[in-house]
Amino acid sequence: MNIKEKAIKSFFMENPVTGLLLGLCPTLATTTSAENGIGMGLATTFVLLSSNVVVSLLRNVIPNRVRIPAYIVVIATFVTIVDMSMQATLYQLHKTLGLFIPLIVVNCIILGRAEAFASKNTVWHSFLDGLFMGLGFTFSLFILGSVREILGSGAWLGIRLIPESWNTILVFVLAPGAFLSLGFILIGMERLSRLFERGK
Amino acid sequence: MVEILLPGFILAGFALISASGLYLASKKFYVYEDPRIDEVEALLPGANCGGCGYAGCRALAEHIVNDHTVDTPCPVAEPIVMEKIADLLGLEASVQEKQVATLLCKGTHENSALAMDYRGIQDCWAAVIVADSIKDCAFACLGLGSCVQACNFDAMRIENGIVVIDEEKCTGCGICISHCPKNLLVLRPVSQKTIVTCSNTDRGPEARKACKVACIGCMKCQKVCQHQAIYVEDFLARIDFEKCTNCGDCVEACPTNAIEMRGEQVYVTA
Amino acid sequence: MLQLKTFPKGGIHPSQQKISAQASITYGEIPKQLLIPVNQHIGRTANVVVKKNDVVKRGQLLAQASGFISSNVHAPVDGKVMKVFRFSLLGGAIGEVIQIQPDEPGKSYREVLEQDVELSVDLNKLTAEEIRKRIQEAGIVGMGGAGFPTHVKLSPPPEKKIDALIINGAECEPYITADHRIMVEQPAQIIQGIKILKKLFPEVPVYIGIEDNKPDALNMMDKAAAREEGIFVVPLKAKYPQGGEKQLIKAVLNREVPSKGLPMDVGVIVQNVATVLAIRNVFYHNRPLLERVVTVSGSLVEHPGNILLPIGTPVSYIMDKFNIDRERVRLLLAGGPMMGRTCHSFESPISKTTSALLFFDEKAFVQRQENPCLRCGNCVSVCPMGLDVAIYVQMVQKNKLDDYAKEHIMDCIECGSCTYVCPANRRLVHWMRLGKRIIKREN
Amino acid sequence: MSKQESGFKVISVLVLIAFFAAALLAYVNKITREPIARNMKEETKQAVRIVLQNLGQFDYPDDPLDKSLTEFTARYFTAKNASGQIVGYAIIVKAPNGFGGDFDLMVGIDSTGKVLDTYVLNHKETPGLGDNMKKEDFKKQFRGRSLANTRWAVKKDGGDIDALTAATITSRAFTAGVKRALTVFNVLNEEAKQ
Amino acid sequence: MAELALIIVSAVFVNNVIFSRFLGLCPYFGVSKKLDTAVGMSMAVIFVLTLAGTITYIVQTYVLEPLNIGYLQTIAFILVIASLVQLVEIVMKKVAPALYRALGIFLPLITTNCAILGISILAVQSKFNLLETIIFSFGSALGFGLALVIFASVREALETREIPKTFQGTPIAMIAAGILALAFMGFSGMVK
Amino acid sequence: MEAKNLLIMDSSPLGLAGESTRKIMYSVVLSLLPALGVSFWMFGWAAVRVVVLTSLFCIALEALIAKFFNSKIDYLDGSALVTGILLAMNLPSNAPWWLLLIGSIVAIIIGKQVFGGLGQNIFNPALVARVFLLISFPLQMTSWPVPGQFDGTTGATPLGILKTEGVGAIAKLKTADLALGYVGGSLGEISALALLIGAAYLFYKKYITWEIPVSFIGTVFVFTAIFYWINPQQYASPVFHLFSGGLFLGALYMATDMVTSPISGRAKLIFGFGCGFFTALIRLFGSYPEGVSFAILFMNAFVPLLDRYFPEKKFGMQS
Ligand SMILES: Cc1cc2nc3c(=O)[nH]c(=O)nc-3n(C[C@H](O)[C@H](O)[C@H](O)COP(=O)(O)O)c2cc1C
Ligand SMILES: Cc1cc2nc3c(=O)[nH]c(=O)nc-3n(C[C@H](O)[C@H](O)[C@H](O)COP(=O)(O)O)c2cc1C
Ligand SMILES: Cc1cc2nc3c(=O)[nH]c(=O)nc-3n(C[C@H](O)[C@H](O)[C@H](O)COP(=O)(O)O)c2cc1C
Ligand SMILES: Cc1cc2nc3c(=O)[nH]c(=O)nc-3n(C[C@H](O)[C@H](O)[C@H](O)CO)c2cc1C
Ligand code: SF4
Ligand code: SF4
Ligand code: SF4
Ligand code: SF4
Ligand code: FES
Repeated sequence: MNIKEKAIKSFFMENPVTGLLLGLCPTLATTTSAENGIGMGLATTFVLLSSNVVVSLLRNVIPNRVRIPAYIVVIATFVTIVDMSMQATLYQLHKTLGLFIPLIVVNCIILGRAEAFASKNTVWHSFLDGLFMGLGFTFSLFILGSVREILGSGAWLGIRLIPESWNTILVFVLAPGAFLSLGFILIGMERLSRLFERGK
Repeated sequence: MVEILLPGFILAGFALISASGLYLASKKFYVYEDPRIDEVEALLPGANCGGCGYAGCRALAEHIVNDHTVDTPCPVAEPIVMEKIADLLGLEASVQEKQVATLLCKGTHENSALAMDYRGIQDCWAAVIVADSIKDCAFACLGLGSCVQACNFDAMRIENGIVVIDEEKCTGCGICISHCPKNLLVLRPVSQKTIVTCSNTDRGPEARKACKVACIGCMKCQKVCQHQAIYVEDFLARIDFEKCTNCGDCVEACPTNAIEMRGEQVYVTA
Repeated sequence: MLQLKTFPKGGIHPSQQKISAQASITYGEIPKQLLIPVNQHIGRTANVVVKKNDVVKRGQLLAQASGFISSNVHAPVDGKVMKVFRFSLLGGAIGEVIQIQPDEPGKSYREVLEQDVELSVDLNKLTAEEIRKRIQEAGIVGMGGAGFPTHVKLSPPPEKKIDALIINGAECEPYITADHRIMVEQPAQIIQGIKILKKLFPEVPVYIGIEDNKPDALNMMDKAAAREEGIFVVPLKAKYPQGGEKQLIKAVLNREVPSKGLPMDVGVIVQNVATVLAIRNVFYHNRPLLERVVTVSGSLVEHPGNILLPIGTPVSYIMDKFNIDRERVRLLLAGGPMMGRTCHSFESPISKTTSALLFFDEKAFVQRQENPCLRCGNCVSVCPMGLDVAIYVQMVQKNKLDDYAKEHIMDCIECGSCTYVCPANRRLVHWMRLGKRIIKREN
Repeated sequence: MSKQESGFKVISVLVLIAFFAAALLAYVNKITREPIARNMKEETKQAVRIVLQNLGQFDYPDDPLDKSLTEFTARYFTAKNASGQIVGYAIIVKAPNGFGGDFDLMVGIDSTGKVLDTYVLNHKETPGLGDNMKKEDFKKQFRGRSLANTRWAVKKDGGDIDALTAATITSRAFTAGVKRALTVFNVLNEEAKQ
Repeated sequence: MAELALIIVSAVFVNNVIFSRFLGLCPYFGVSKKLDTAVGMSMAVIFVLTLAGTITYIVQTYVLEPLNIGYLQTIAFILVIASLVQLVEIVMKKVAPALYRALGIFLPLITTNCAILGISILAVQSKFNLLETIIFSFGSALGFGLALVIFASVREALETREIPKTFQGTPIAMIAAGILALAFMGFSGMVK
Repeated sequence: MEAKNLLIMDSSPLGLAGESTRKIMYSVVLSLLPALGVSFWMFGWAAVRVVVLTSLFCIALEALIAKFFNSKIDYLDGSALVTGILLAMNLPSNAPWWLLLIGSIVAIIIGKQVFGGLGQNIFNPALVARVFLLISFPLQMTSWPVPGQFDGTTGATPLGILKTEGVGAIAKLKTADLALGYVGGSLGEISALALLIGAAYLFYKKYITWEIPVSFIGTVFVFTAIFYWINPQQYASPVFHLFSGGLFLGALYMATDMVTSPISGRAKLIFGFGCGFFTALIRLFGSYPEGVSFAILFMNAFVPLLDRYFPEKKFGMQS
């Protein structure tokens, strides 16, 4: 498959969040800022990538009946590795993302990709799939994080955009704002997808 | 080394307990189910995300097998998966000639005038509640577009008081047919070019009064047809698609233009 | 004052407009031609038993009932069958009609009636079977609007014990005064009819329900009934749709006909006063159902009135008789403004169920643009059936009827109260009717 | 589909995978344990350095000590100068009843009982409101205050502390937290004197 | 007693799984299209979450902590939860087919619902004892159920409204959820 | 179609009672006049400014949407005006213009038009906006001008004082002052009496029914009374709760919004009870001083369920 096409697909049409509506919990919970969004996205990408590769490697060894538990164990292993290494290296970020790092295990995207793709494709393809799906995920987290940070804190990637004395719309860093922003972003992404589809 | 092996053994223990527990349980509590459900489920991603609207992959598999349909695609899986499932269940219908919906009426505003000033809900079914027909012809297309609403493929539009079907877009799904209160829509194979575009079963004079291009049941077409493909019943000509060769003789013979040749004339030699 | 009875839930008070209430029943002439609809009842279509050029006598069978739930149709005058064809009937339907050329057009119908001798009837000799048989033969159908064959109603299955008869003299619709005039002018005859019905259900009390906006009818019926055993006149507080049989039963007896049920499920039979009168004429004149009283009214009618006409009289005859300007008529209603149906041909004939013809110009028609529902609940609070109208209608519009709505939508009696009060001008009844259609189509 | 996999194979594959997974994790844990522990300590140490930075050179133990008073418990670091003299304390207390519950507050106090600086260790206050307590504007008013020279309450409650706008609750908790730290200081100071 | 009541109120309203903790959102949006399904799913979650909370508590206190292998928490919990759910499914299918038909179909969905793992981990982090853990898990699941059932009925009602085309489907669901989250903010601070 | 002398055909009935959406909405505006009058009197031109601006913003936004997206919208039908006025009545008179603009945008767009406009929204638009603003701008939304003083003095609402300073602090407030409006608060919550007069008119016109206000206010009274009875030192008296905050505004005008409340009488009673219960809960135990808006918004979400499980009583269900 053409890499560019694949990239566009996983960023828009088949974007895990806006296209497939999966992995919503980390999406909404960790996107109080663009930076957090990227952090979560990359952590997920790493797990997605590694587990895709390992699942693809093991795809002929694992008996069908236990494939789900087996995949879960594989995924959980990588999640724990991410968890520990982030704590060792990116301590502050790890603290903000908190509970949602271990919860990558149950992020539906990961198991879904392991099942739908990696268990049936070559290692290289699974690697690419993991990479792009992960980046697509990161992308939407980044967008959502940006919107919420700009509206809610008046800053972007930590850089203050409006004067200190101005008010920011606090809701956007809180729970309701997460849902509302995602609602509107979904529409934007849908529009973009259609644009790309027509462009093809 | 111990600090590495010990966790290994512990988790292996966990795995052993749960795996053998499940294994035994699945033996002991075995329940028969259509084995194809398992097969379909195996093809599905197993992400159990619920994205398809069913409660997990198995529920979708049950739906597919029990209702024998692949109408609900899995949002996670590649499209090929659904094809595979269709193959597995032999759902692929054998290749058939394309069918298109066809309106058996030519009662445009010119041909069959409006008989009233209908102001109710603009829907064919709503209109027949108020009056059997809103045009002079009791059998005419009402032109309020219940069928248009029903078509999922944007293949219909209303033009000059009757519905016009875009045969390119029409998929022959047939949904529109049951949505017409006047029963004016039928499916016909695209290669069938000759159509009686009338459904009026009144006697000739009344039919004529109601619509300029009505079939008056004069029998001329029946007489002229060499293939016994057209016959008049209840003062209305009808074509047997099996027998019709699209020769066009009846079209020539009809005094009221109630028979129509669609597109290029194609002669089929018997 | 005694609290007058009425049904408790819902209902409205539309402007009465009973402008023809004091106009005595007049008689028409035999028109130049009659169009007798073959189907004037609920049930199976009757079979036409005459053909072109047949000579028919007054009272002769034209169409024969095709089963139990079906009804005979007779020739109202002497004449010749011209043809049988399909034609627009009052109310928008298209159906078969028998065209008759009368032998004596222009003859006063009163004279025709006066030829019918008044027979003396010995109630004691009549058996129940005979009564039912003669009503059936006479082609009597409910004249209150629905046209349900009366002999069917009067033959409840044995497990349904009937313990009350209600005579419906409510006439709650605006404009219509036909039943009102009958009650004022022919109370004794109505009582005679009731007594025939009582033979079918001996010992069963009969209640005549009349709204308090017709004091003269109440008075006359009261007097006529006073001498009779077991016949009671029940004055009712005027409220629309009191005449709906379920509402009437609730008002008079405080019984609720169950959802999807029939009056006989609560031991009641309801008959309209005109129907009772028609039944009486079967026995006292040996006359099948040939004519009825029609109220002619509306803003274009200078002298509104009530007129007795042979069935099959075309609207155009009435327009001539009442001097109605054809050019100005834009709205022709068969029945009242709440439940009546619009008509689109002046040649359509009146039938056994035509209680009124109303003529209006453009002004009477409220051009309504449907606005979004406010969920104000007006429709729900006036619905006499307690339906959640607004909610069902939204479902119908989106084609998302759920089981609950499907269960109840069928109970709508199409009384029109909901549309009447909707501030958003929503065509609620029309949507409800559409909903019923959709459900029927699905089954 | 190979439907008839033997029970033994099914179970053993899973067990093996689990074994290797856990072993791998144990290995990673072994590598990361040190840095994580260091990170955790480092954070507190960083805080200690911040709240006591005005003291100049000082020295303090790696791990905090516990101190229980009747109403609450605290942890503290004792800062000593090169000559081993106590120059200040970094006291960790729970600030009670914040908007999002109790939160951990570190207060640096010099040997005379004056507040040097404060540091919020972790909290659940609202971003943009309660968490403005971390800002200099708010923090600076505490410097130099002692148990004696201040009425420890927000102005609204008749004290000396300017509350954060629209976050009185957080301000109250914060104030109470600093007051607790000062109380602990008093006890520690007494003990040290003895 | 009051403690336990507070845990419930907190889990249902104040720290609602959906609106405050952001857990289990995928099924929340996936299974809320129909009310009946939402009710079934809620029941299933209540059952499984309570059970899972209990078992993971046992695993944590009697295995992981004594052996000092807390880092295996994620992997051990998920393994236990996944097997547990499957075991329940198998047993229920045989023993109580009626119940299985009502609830069982939701069981597979639950494995990947992060509320289960999330709440189990949170219970451990909050240092609850066994009884508190059970109440906490049950309350959280109840909160999930409440949110899910209301939301499903709202979405069903939206089906009959004139939603502009652009917003139909998920966008309007998100916005409705956002407004519901606004309403839930009212409970904040009720329990610390 | 040219249909000059064709007869009109339509479904019955052909008569209409002559109610209209506009009539209802403008009656609501009319009924709000006494309360508006009181707030103009108390807060002066500042209050006029707030009301005029939100009304203009709301109508203008709807007009814009009508122009660019959906020509079917009738932006002068009065509903946008009602939303605007009711939003204003939920705001302090010193609210800056941008706050009013954001509030109007949230009310009209997020609260109403994304759902399809009039009648289609599940949640009360004015309350969506109010809660949105309350959460986003707690600073502006919790400093209330003191009535009768036009010098920009601000203070807390009685409920705010209760929440932050406890029962003792409110002892000096007189019930009569509360009912007449001599206490701090938003435009609409200061005079219960004026609101009652307006609502009586709506009640007379049958645009609102008794169920919601009575069960709402009654429930708040009962619950606060129970706690007052348990411990008057800690909880304020039920009378105080009745006349402070937006209880009357909420119960009479906002919970009764026909679009976002249930239809049948039984359902309305339950709806009102729910509103009252959660209001009391939030007031007594929550960290927000006032719970009316949250409670109504929360109960709005229950309306579809209530409509479904407590429908109108059907004819024919008497056995
Ligand atoms: C299919 C059908 C069967 C009926 N059967 C009976 C019956 O057995 N007994 C009876 O009293 N009425 C029967 N009715 C008549 C109804 O009770 C009612 O009188 C009729 O539908 C007209 O009602 P309306 O004029 O109130 O609309 C039946 C009606 C229908 C449509
Ligand atoms: C809304 C409504 C109003 C009605 N009003 C009357 C009425 O005023 N008078 C009447 O006789 N029948 C009225 N009917 C018809 C009665 O329900 C019932 O069909 C009739 O009284 C039965 O008697 P019949 O079979 O003799 O016509 C009305 C029906 C409906 C649905
Ligand atoms: C979303 C939201 C979050 C809030 N967070 C805090 C907070 O973190 N700390 C706080 O003290 N008050 C917070 N408040 C404000 C309180 O509810 C209360 O209004 C305030 O503390 C008392 O106000 P005052 O300072 O204006 O007297 C918050 C309010 C809202 C709307
Ligand atoms: C009695 C009554 C109360 C109303 N209350 C409100 C309200 O609280 N908030 C609001 O935005 N609109 C209110 N409206 C106006 C209108 O119903 C509202 O804008 C719709 O919710 C918009 O679809 C009210 C209307 C009426 C008739
Ligand atoms: S509904 Fe189906 S058959 Fe009818 S026109 Fe559309 S595509 Fe063709
Ligand atoms: S074909 Fe039938 S449904 Fe379609 S517009 Fe004509 S009458 Fe209506
Ligand atoms: S729903 Fe039917 S029964 Fe109810 S008021 Fe409307 S027309 Fe009458
Ligand atoms: S009367 Fe009209 S606006 Fe009111 S609820 Fe019924 S349909 Fe809606
Ligand atoms: S990410 Fe939480 S349920 Fe899907």
